[in-house]
Amino acid sequence: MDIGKDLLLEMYRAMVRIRLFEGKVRDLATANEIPGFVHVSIGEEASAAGVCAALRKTDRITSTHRGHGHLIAKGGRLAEMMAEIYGKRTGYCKGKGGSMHIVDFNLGILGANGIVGAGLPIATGSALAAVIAKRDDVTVCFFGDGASNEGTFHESLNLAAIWKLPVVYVCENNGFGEFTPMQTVTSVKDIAVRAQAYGIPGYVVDGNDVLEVYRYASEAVARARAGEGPTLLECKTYRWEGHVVGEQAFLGSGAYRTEQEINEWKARCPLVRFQKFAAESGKIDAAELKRIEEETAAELDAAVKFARESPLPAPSEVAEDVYV
Amino acid sequence: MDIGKDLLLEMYRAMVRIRLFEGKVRDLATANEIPGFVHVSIGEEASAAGVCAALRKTDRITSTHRGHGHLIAKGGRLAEMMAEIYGKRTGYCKGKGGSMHIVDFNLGILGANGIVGAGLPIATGSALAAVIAKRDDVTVCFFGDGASNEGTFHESLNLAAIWKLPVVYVCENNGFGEFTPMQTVTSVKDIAVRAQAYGIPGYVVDGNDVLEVYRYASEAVARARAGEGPTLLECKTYRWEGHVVGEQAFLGSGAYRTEQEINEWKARCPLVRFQKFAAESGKIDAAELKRIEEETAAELDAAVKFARESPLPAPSEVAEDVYV
Amino acid sequence: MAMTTYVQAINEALREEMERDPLTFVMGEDVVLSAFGATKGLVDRFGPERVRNTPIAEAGFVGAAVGAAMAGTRPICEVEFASFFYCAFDQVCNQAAKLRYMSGGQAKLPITFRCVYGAMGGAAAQHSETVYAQFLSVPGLKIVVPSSPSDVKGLLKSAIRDDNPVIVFEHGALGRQREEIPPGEHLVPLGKAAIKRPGDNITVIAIGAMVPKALRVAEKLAGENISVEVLDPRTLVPLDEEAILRSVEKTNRAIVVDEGHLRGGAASDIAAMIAEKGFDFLDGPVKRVTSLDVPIPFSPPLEKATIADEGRIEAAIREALGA
Amino acid sequence: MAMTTYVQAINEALREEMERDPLTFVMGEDVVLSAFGATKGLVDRFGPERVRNTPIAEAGFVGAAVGAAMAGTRPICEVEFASFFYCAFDQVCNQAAKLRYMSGGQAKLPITFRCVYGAMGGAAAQHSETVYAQFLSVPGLKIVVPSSPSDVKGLLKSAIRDDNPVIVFEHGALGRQREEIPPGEHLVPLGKAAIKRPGDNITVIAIGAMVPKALRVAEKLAGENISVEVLDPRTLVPLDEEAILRSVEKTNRAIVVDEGHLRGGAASDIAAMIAEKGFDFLDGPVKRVTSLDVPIPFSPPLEKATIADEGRIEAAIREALGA
Ligand SMILES: Cc1ncc(C[n+]2csc(CCOP(=O)(O)OP(=O)(O)O)c2C)c(N)n1
Ligand SMILES: Cc1ncc(C[n+]2csc(CCOP(=O)(O)OP(=O)(O)O)c2C)c(N)n1
Ligand SMILES: [Mg+2]
Ligand SMILES: [Mg+2]
Repeated sequence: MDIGKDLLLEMYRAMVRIRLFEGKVRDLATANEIPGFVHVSIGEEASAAGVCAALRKTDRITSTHRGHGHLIAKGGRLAEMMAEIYGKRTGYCKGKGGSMHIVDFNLGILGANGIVGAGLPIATGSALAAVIAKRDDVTVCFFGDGASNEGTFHESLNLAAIWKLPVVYVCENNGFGEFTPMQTVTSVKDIAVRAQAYGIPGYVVDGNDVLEVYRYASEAVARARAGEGPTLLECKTYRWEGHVVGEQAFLGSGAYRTEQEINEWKARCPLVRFQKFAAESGKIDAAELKRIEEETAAELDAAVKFARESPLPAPSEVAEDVYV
Repeated sequence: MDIGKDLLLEMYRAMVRIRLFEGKVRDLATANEIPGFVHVSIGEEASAAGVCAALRKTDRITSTHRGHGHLIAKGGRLAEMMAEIYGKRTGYCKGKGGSMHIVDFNLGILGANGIVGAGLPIATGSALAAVIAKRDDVTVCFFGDGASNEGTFHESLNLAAIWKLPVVYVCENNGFGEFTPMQTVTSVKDIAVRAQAYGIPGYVVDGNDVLEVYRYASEAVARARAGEGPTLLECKTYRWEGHVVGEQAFLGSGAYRTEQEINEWKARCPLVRFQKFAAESGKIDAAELKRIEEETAAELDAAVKFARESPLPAPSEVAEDVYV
Repeated sequence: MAMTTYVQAINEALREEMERDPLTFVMGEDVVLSAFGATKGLVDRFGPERVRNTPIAEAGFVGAAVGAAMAGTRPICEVEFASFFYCAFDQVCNQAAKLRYMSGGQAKLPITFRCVYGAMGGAAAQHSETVYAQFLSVPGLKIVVPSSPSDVKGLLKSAIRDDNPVIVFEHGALGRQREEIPPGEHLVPLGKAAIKRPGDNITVIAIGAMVPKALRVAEKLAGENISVEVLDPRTLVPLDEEAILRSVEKTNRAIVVDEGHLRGGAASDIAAMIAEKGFDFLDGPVKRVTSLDVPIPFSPPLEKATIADEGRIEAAIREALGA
Repeated sequence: MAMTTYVQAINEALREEMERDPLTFVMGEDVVLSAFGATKGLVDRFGPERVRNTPIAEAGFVGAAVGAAMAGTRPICEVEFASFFYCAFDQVCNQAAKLRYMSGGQAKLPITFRCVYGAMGGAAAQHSETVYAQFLSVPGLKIVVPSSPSDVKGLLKSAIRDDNPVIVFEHGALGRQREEIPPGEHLVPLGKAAIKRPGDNITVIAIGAMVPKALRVAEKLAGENISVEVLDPRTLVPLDEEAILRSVEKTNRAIVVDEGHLRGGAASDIAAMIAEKGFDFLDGPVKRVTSLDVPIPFSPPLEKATIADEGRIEAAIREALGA
């Protein structure tokens, strides 16, 4: 599969936007400028970027507590995301959601979600809606290795399989659920194996290689769109940061994984990998990548400024939006 | 594996006790002598009898809404079962439980259960208790093909696999969940395949052949007892009667399966099959089987008499047994 | 006008709303054949795409309804028995109820959940429960408890058209109750109580299957010149507080009758509201007549002793009136 | 005596009870490292057999606790945040709560569930909820809401020894609160309210994290010669109705303060009880001070506007007393 240059640059831009945005969010949360629990996905950018590059604007995604990356890759605007994370009225959810609950319906982003595994049935239902409404849109469900042990995983994949729903399940296996190593609580090494329990295709994907992710995702999305049913993709990856920003304060560092392990994965940085590909393939100029990085830095600065300068919601707004 | 004569007779007795008891319960429910929802397992006797023959008295089972057979095979007394189904004070649960909730703690029967799939985590926890208490007892979890689509199936098997718990999961696949054909709502033909999602052994078993059931169950129980972890057995079988006694009244007959299909399965009656084996192997005299049938008929008559003559609970008993 | 049963009324409501909007669809366990009859025949009219038997996987298909609603359809999702909702509480309480708010009003969740609740004779603890109290404390849901064929038709139709998640609790023992239903488009708005029988001496607020019981008691006491007003809130969320307080202002006495439990139940909720906002109207305590605080027992005499009944309603009225 | 934090008190209670009974064990998500610190270090003392990290599978491991309890052990099961209970409601409400009753008293379910509840600053709707109201209507459970280090230690120890399923709700914002705890065996019985501050003019019944807030308001109003009695029920089930009614009989005025919602909440439950059984003691309505009936919003000014606070407690007292 030959990937056109525009798409290559789009994927790189998505990864850079995620990397810079989340680095900033981490710093702001560390400085207590942002309230609440913040989970960042630095190191995992390729799966969000590669999968969303295979989607149309009218396609939909569901995401998780670690959702910034998915949202950005699906086109989420940094300013409204940042404003939401600050709890400002100009945020995507008027400050009512925060980091774990960002939604952009116009972009098909059905939402981050604070409940592990809850997005699986929701994505499945979103795919069902396409069938009912006779549309050809596809839904992607992002979730973690930890979530794959929730009952909703099982119920959803079974449902999607029997109804041949247009949904792609993307498990981002980063080796941990909170501070628990995946293999101590998960009965299989590869989550992809579980596809066999539903008679659907399941693949292990190098989650740090945006090109490989894109290829698998494109195929799965095409299958879904053609009415051939769901696919399970397992992107093997790693989060460089803690489960939640600030966890060292109560866990100490090195509590559940070694510096060495982290460094090994840092050596497999998805952005650097793409840069190498760009250079080696001769397809993209280093200057073009540089320009994307600079543009994104500027976009981010503007987003932070926007968020900082935006007003907080008024207490009276609290009662709005419970019911239609 | 050579099965001794005593055990053979014990299994036959269990099947006869189930067959006669449930036939009686069906008739009494049809005659409105018994209140509530009644589900019988006629035609499925071999799986209950074969599995429980592999258990010790100190081993435990969890059961389902269609639980009479499992309870009887584990040694449940017909009189107290019948009294419970009648709602009498002398019943196993003093009339508080009824057909769907019979329990006999002394026999390791943790209970029938009205919630599909609920027994799976409970059995898993019962097995965990053996580990915590450093005992070598084993727990068997009976459940249906329909229950295998519940999230609790997934969560339980994963838990048992990672902790190598002494539990055997016995799926009685009778082809239907209520009036819905299993294959229309289940993504695989064989539930046993799902064992692969947990890295544990899974086997398809002829659920109408009590000897085959016993052999697989013995092996699985031995594995569990030896600390080697859980096994999934799928007993293929069929219920001759409706999902719930009286369903023809609101569904009409032939609503979801044909007379022909039912008759084909009746031709594979587990009791007749055992009788043939007895005759062909020359191991057991027809008269011995006959005697078991007669003894059971007498036992059942006494049970019905006991149930009928027992007092109803007094209204004042309603407030007892909520808390210890 | 023909007499229609409660179950037929549900079936009619579903049919009419499915005719009206091609984005409505029904899903749940065995909705094709329909044990209780509520969805009977819908598959013949609307086809298997819009009438879907689900696997036994409540969190999965309830959550699928949530996703389908967010993605532009209007699911009608059946959970056979109210206590099976427990298997899907996360999708109802953490998702359906909260997604609109958490998204700052972006999400719209036009879902109707239907279930059978209540004691219906020997169904025991896991099939007889009244489960709406558990949802009262979950802002974002609407809770509907229709007490008659006409109400169930009109309320269910309103629920389906409502753009919020609504749970309709249908009592298992009301299925064959009959009533004339006004012909043509029959809608009953959510949030409007009904005075099912006017009276002057005392207000009996009765919920769901307790309404016909309260009416029978009122009829009986009328013979003794005790004039009982029977008020049916019809929807617990939103609650028509105004109608309740207006009635209590007139009668100065109130009793709340519910099949749910006493502790944390709907009767306590309404009683507390009256005691706070209508305190000055009251000439005596707000009595609650509810089922006992035990799981519903199987054996008929025990079940009878547990569930609120006419005898206890009558006794409470007499005690309140010193009559 | 040393000052102990709320979280340390939980840790001590767990340690002492695990020492006492080898059939106790702890399980839950990340109980080994323990994000909040409650189970910290237990694995070093008791080993990985008795301190078990579970998969993220609430129905599975909560149900496993049910099975383990029935099979003779005494599980202590942690559900990190109260709203994750929704994923396991069937196992709590249909199983743990009902199995003893349905089995005619054969089953014994000595399980202690622990969870963190309440608003703790920007955790938003799915991590800030007060979820005990949903369990009040489920007979068979006991519900404990400790408001101080000393109480949480003594109540948790009692909960662990109790042979029934007990859910202990630990407020996330109380973790670092400090208090002296009596040395030696310190047990607080379930079902006994505490008068946290005696007073004469009005009874403020406050639950969980509302207790310290009510105490601060009482202290402030003491300066104006308003004498507020602060009563902490400590356990919502069983509820010490006698202590509550005795206090109201003395003060003739009552306010119930809870972090849960108004509709269907614990405040409504207690208020209804007072309005029914203590009507003759009352000189005015039983006011309820609760959080607003909205999902808990993320943004700090919105969260603040939602949660019951000292300002609203004070205003309610003044209104009740016309002061
Ligand atoms: C139902 C539920 N249980 C527990 C949690 C607490 N929790 C938040 S994130 C997390 C770990 C999730 O692991 P995984 O699915 O692998 O995603 P990752 O954080 O690694 O991206 C847990 C246990 C939760 N939010 N929801
Ligand atoms: C959680 C739950 N959902 C639905 C039901 C209603 N119900 C009772 S039995 C049954 C079918 C169960 O099918 P299966 O597990 O195959 O067992 P079988 O009846 O065939 O023995 C259903 C859907 C229930 N009791 N509990
Ligand atoms: Mg992970
Ligand atoms: Mg079946």
